[in-house]
Amino acid sequence: MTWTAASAPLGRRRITVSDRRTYGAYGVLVLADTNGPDPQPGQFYMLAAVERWGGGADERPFLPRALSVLRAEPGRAHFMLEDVGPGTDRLLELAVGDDVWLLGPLGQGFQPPEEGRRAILCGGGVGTAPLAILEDALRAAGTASVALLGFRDAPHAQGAALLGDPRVATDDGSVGHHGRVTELLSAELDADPHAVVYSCGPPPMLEAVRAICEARGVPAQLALESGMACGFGACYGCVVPTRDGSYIRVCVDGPVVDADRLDTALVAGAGH
Amino acid sequence: MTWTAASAPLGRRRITVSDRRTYGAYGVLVLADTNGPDPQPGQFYMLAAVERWGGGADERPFLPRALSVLRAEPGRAHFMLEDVGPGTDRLLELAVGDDVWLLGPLGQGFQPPEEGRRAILCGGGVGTAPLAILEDALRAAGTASVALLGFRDAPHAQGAALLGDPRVATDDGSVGHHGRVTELLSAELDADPHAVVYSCGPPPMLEAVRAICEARGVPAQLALESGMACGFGACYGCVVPTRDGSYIRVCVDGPVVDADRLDTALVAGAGH
Amino acid sequence: MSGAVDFCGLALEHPVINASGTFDAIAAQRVFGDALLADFPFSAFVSKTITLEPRAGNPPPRIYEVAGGMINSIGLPNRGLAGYLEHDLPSLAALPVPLIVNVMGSVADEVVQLVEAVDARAEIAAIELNVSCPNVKTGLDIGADPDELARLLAAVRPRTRKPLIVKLTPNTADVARVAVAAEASGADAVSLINTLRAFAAHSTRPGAPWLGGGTGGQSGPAVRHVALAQIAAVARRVTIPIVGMGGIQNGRHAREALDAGACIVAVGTESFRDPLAGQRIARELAAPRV
Amino acid sequence: MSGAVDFCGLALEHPVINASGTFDAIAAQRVFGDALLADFPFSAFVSKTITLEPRAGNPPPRIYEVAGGMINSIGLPNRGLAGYLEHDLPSLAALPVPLIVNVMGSVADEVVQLVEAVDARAEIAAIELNVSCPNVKTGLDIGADPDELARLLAAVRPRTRKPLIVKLTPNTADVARVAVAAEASGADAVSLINTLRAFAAHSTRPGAPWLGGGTGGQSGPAVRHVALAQIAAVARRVTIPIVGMGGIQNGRHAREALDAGACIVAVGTESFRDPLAGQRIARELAAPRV
Ligand SMILES: Cc1cc2nc3c(=O)[nH]c(=O)nc-3n(C[C@H](O)[C@H](O)[C@H](O)COP(=O)(O)OP(=O)(O)OC[C@H]3O[C@@H](n4cnc5c(N)ncnc54)[C@H](O)[C@@H]3O)c2cc1C
Ligand SMILES: Cc1cc2nc3c(=O)[nH]c(=O)nc-3n(C[C@H](O)[C@H](O)[C@H](O)COP(=O)(O)OP(=O)(O)OC[C@H]3O[C@@H](n4cnc5c(N)ncnc54)[C@H](O)[C@@H]3O)c2cc1C
Ligand SMILES: Cc1cc2nc3c(=O)[nH]c(=O)nc-3n(C[C@H](O)[C@H](O)[C@H](O)COP(=O)(O)O)c2cc1C
Ligand SMILES: Cc1cc2nc3c(=O)[nH]c(=O)nc-3n(C[C@H](O)[C@H](O)[C@H](O)COP(=O)(O)O)c2cc1C
Ligand code: FES
Ligand code: FES
Repeated sequence: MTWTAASAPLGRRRITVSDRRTYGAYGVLVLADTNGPDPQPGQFYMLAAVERWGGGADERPFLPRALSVLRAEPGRAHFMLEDVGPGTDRLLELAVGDDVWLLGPLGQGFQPPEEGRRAILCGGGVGTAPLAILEDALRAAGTASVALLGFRDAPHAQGAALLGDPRVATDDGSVGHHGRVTELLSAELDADPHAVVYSCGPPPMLEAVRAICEARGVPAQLALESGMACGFGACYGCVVPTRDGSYIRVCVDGPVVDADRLDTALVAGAGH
Repeated sequence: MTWTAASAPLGRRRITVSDRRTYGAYGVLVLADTNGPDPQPGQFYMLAAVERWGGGADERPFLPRALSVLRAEPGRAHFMLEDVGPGTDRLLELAVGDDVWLLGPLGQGFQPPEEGRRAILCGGGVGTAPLAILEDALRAAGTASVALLGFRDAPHAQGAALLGDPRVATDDGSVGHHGRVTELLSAELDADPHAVVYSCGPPPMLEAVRAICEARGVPAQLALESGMACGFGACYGCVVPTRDGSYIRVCVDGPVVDADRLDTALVAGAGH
Repeated sequence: MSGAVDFCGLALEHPVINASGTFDAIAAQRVFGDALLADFPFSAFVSKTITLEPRAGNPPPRIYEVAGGMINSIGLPNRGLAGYLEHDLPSLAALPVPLIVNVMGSVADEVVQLVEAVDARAEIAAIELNVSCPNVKTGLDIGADPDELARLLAAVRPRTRKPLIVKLTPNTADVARVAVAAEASGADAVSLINTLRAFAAHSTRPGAPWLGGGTGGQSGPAVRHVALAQIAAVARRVTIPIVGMGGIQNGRHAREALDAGACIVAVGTESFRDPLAGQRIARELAAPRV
Repeated sequence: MSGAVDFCGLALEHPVINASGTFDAIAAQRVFGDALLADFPFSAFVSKTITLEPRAGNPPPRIYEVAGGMINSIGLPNRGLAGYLEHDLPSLAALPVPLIVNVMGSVADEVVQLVEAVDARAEIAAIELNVSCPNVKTGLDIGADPDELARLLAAVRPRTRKPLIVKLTPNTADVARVAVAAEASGADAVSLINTLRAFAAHSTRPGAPWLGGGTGGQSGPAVRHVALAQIAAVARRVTIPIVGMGGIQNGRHAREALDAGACIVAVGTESFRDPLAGQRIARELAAPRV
C-alpha cells in the first residue's frame, strides 16, 4: 500500500478562517478549503494572511509560511502553530472570518508501514502537527500505532490533546515522563524492534531519533523543516544535504524523507 | 489676543484609542492623551499604529501620518480621517483599546481675528477637522463665526455634523448648495467684507480661497498639507514655496500660514 | 489577454516573463500537474543560470527574509551545461512559450562554450548572459566594468545569431555606462536589475553570516525603486530593448517599469508568494489605466 | 547608561549619533523646548550637509514612502557656509554633545574653503566630508571612484587637524576600494551608507518622477542589509574607525552594525518615526545580549 497525493491546484486560493482554537501555547487554525484535494499525512501548505502580511518585527513577514496539515476533514484543513516570529504571530492573530492565501497541499508525505508492522509516532512541539493527521490515516487503514510526544513544559504539553492517547514527556517534568521523548522511543523500540518510526520535531530531537533508528536499523520517516521562500520548488532555498553528497529541496523532495538518506537531521537555519 | 502653543513633549507617547466613530465617509478617532498639553486650533500630531504599521498597499505605511486635531477635550484629542491610502486605512481599522504612537501637538496654529472682526471658516473634506477646534476656540473667546463646508457628495457631507451649524455645499448637489463652497464664501464676503477667513481643504479649494481673499484684500489664514516624514523639522521634506522665493517647512513654520505669504496654495504632492 | 509584444524578434503574448532563477517549470509541473502548461504564467520562460560544470550551490541556509523582500544566497546550483541539455531541455522545450536560457561563466572561454552549445539548439529562442560573476583576478563583477564586459562580448557575440540579452549587475557606480558598452558590443537587449549585494547577520554568532554562502543578494519590493532608477538611467542611454525587473508585484509596478523605459518586465520574488503572479500582472497590465 | 566610546579622540557617552540631514537640533528645540537639551538623543550631533553657497534645495515633493523606508530628494538646502557659521553654529555649540559638521563641495577648491573655515572654529569637534557629490565632468559621484577621492583628499586633508570622516557613497561597485583610498589619503574615519539611488514614479504622469528633484535616495530598513554588506566589506580592508548607518531601528540592528565592524552607529530615518530613537537604541544596545 502507498499513499499518493493529488496535484496541488495551480495558484494560491483565498480561504476563510472558520475556527480558531487554543491548546496552551499553541493555536489551531481551521480553514474552509472546499476546493483543494485532500492532503496526505506529512504534506504542508504555504499560508499568508491576506491583510497586513507585513508590519511585524523587522517589517516582516513578507514571504508565506510553510505549515504542516494537522488534520483534515472534508473541505477543512487544520493547522497547529506556535508564535515564534512575525509570520506565526500574524497568523495566530487571525479570527474567524479573516482570509488567508493558501497554496497546496505540497510536498511528499509519509508512507504507511509495511503490512504487519506497527507505527511509532515520535514528535515534539509543533512537530506534533503532521503526526495527528498520520495517526488518523493509520487508524483508518487499520494500522496499529503509538504516539510519543515531547514538550518543553505544561502549557506546551496541552498540544498533546491533538492526538488520540499519546505518551508525553516534558523537559521540566510537569507532565508525563520527566525527560526526553527519545527516551520513550528507545523503550518502545526495545519492546518492539520491528516497528517503523515516524518523526517530526525540532532539529535536535529529529536528529536524536535518526541516530537511534540508525543504530538499531529501524526504518524511520522524518518530516523536515527548512527555511522556505516558495514551497513549490522555484527558489532552491530550502535544501538540505543528503548522504550522497547532493542537496534536496525539502519542499518538493520532502518534507518527509527516509532517515537513511540523511547523515544528519540537523538542518541549518531551521528551528529556533 | 494671540493663542500660544506649549512645547510638545519630547518623544512619541503610546496612547490608547478610547472611541471610534463614523460620520459617513469619515472616521473619528478619540485618543486618551492625558499627558500632553492642550493643542491649539490648527495644530497637528504625527500618528502611527503601534501594531502592524506596515503590510498595507505597497508594503506601507512606514512613516507616521500627520493629522489635524479635530477637537480637544481635557485629556482627549479627536481626529477626523478619510481612507485615502495605507496610513489612513490602518488608522481607521483601529478599535477601542488599540494603541497608537502620538507625537505632538505640533506646528503653528490659527490666530484669532482682531477684536470686532467676524471669522469665516471655509473648508472641505478632511479640511473640516481644524475648523471644528477653531470654531470651539472662537466660541470660547466670544468671537462670532460662520462655517462654510464643501463636500463631494452626501456620504462625505455627513462630516458637516462635526461643526456647529455650518452651511454646506456639495459637488453633486445632494446636500445644501449645489456647487463649490467658494461660491458661499464669495457671498459671505460680499455681505461682510470686513471678515477674516480661515481655511483648510484640498489644494485646489485652498488656492481658490487664497485667490478670492487676495482679490478682495481680505486677510486669510490657510492650513496647508504637505507630504511629511517627521513633523518636527528634521527632514526638510514638507516644504512649500513662499512669495519671497524661499521654502518654508509646513511642519514647523505652518501648517497655518498667512495667505499673503504664498503665491499659490497648490502644494505639489499633497492631496489626492 | 491583449498586450502582445515583440521582443528581439520573439512574439510574446504579453510583456511578462519570469526572472531567471525564480521559477522552476519542471518542479512546478511536478507540483501542479499539467494545469501549469494550460495556464502558464509567463510569456517566455527563462531558465535558471547554467554554468559549464555542474554546481551544487551554497550550503543552507540560503534564504533570509527582510523588510519588503528577501536575501538569497542560492549559489547557482545547476546540472551544468551537458546535464541541462540532456535532462532539462526536453521538458522545457515542451512549454507553451519561447525558451530563454541564462548562462554564466567566469572566463570568456567558458561563456563561449556555453553560448555555442546553446546556439546549436533550435528549441532555445534566446540567450541571457548573466554577468554578475566575479572576475577571478579583480574580484569585481564582470558586469561592473564596461571595458571588461566589452571584452567578454567581443568574444561571445560572434558565436550566436540568437538574440543575446545581457543581464546587468546593479552593484556598480553607473549601470548606464555598462549598458552602453553592452549595446556597442552587439547585445540585442539588456535585462536589469539583478539582486543587490546584502548581508544578513547570524542570530547568535556575532559578525558571522546567517546565510551559508556568506553574502547574498536582496530582491523584492524593497529594491523596486532602485531598479526603476537603473532602468530609467539605462533607457536614456541605449536603444536596444530592456527587460525591467526588481520587486514587481502588480500591474501598476510593471507599468512603472515599462514607463521608465523597459520593453518587457520580469517577475521574480513575487512568484514565491503567488505562483500565478506573472499571469495576474499581465492581466492587470492589460486593464486600462485608471 | 554604559557604553562610552572613543571615536577619533572624541569621548562619546554612547555609540549612537545621528545621520547627517535627519535631525535638525535647532528646529527640534523650537518644537520640544529645553527638554531636548536635557535628554539629547545622540552622543554627538552631526549637522546637515553645508555647502559654500546657500542652497534652496529641491522643489517639492521631496519625500516618497516605500516598502520599509523612504526616498528623499531634499537637495541639500542650507544657508551656506557663512550663514551656517553665523546663524546655526552658536545654537549648535550649546548642545550638550560634540558637534560634527558635514560639508560638501563639487570641486576641491570649494571643499578646501569649507574645511579651512570649519577647522578655524573650536566649537566644532570633527568634520564629515560628504563625497556623494557628482563630479561636474564625469557625472559620477566623486566618492564612486577611488582615484578621484584620493585627489580630493590630497588637497583637503592638510587643511585641518580635526578628525576628518569621509562619508562614502553606496552607489559604487566596490565601496571597500574607495574606503582604502580614503584611509591611504589620511581620512580618520569613514561613514556609510548614504542613500541608495532610487526613482519614484509619478502617480499620473507616465515616466515622470514623483519627486520634484527627479531621482532620490532610499533609506530605512529596506537598505539595512545592503549597509551591513558594505560595512563588513569596508571593515575587512581598513583599520580606521567606521560609522555604520543605514536602516538602524533598534539595539539589535545597531549591534549587528557594530558586529559587522562599525565603531559607532548613526541613526537616520528611524528618528522621523521616533524623535528619541537615538536614545532608545543606545539604551537597548547597553542591555546585555540575549
Ligand atoms: C514543511 C514545514 C512544515 C512546517 N509546519 C509547521 C507547523 O505545522 N506549525 C508551525 O508552527 N511551524 C511549522 N513550520 C515552521 C514555520 O514555517 C517556520 O517556523 C516559520 O519560519 C515561522 O515564521 P515566523 O515568521 O513566525 O518566524 P521566523 O522569524 O521565520 O523565525 C523562525 C526561525 O526562522 C529563522 N529566522 C529568523 N529570522 C529569519 C529571517 N529574517 N529570515 C529567515 N529565517 C529567519 C530562525 O531559525 C528562526 O528561529 C513548518 C516548516 C516547514 C518547512
Ligand atoms: C498638517 C497636516 C494635517 C493633516 N490632517 C489630516 C486630517 O485631519 N485627516 C486626514 O485624513 N488627513 C490629514 N492630512 C493628510 C494625511 O496626513 C495624508 O493624506 C497622508 O499621506 C495619508 O496617508 P495614507 O497612507 O492614507 O495615504 P498616502 O498613500 O500617503 O496618499 C495620500 C497622498 O500622498 C501622496 N502619495 C501617494 N503615494 C505616496 C508615497 N508612496 N509616498 C508619499 N506620498 C504618496 C499622494 O498625493 C496621495 O494622494 C494632514 C496632512 C498634514 C500635512
Ligand atoms: C532565489 C533567487 C534566485 C535567483 N537566481 C538567479 C539566477 O540563477 N540567475 C540570475 O540571473 N538571476 C537570479 N536571480 C535574480 C532574479 O532573476 C532577479 O534579477 C532579482 O530577483 C530581482 O527581481 P525580483 O525583485 O522580482 O525578484 C535570483 C533571485 C532570487 C530571489
Ligand atoms: C531626509 C534625509 C536627508 C538626508 N540628508 C543628508 C545630508 O544632508 N547629508 C548627508 O551626508 N546625508 C544625508 N542623508 C543620508 C543619511 O545621513 C543616511 O546616510 C541615510 O539616510 C541612511 O541611514 P538611515 O537608513 O538610518 O536613514 C539624508 C537622509 C534622509 C533620509
Ligand atoms: S521553498 Fe523554494 S524551492 Fe523549496
Ligand atoms: S515633515 Fe520633516 S521637516 Fe517637516
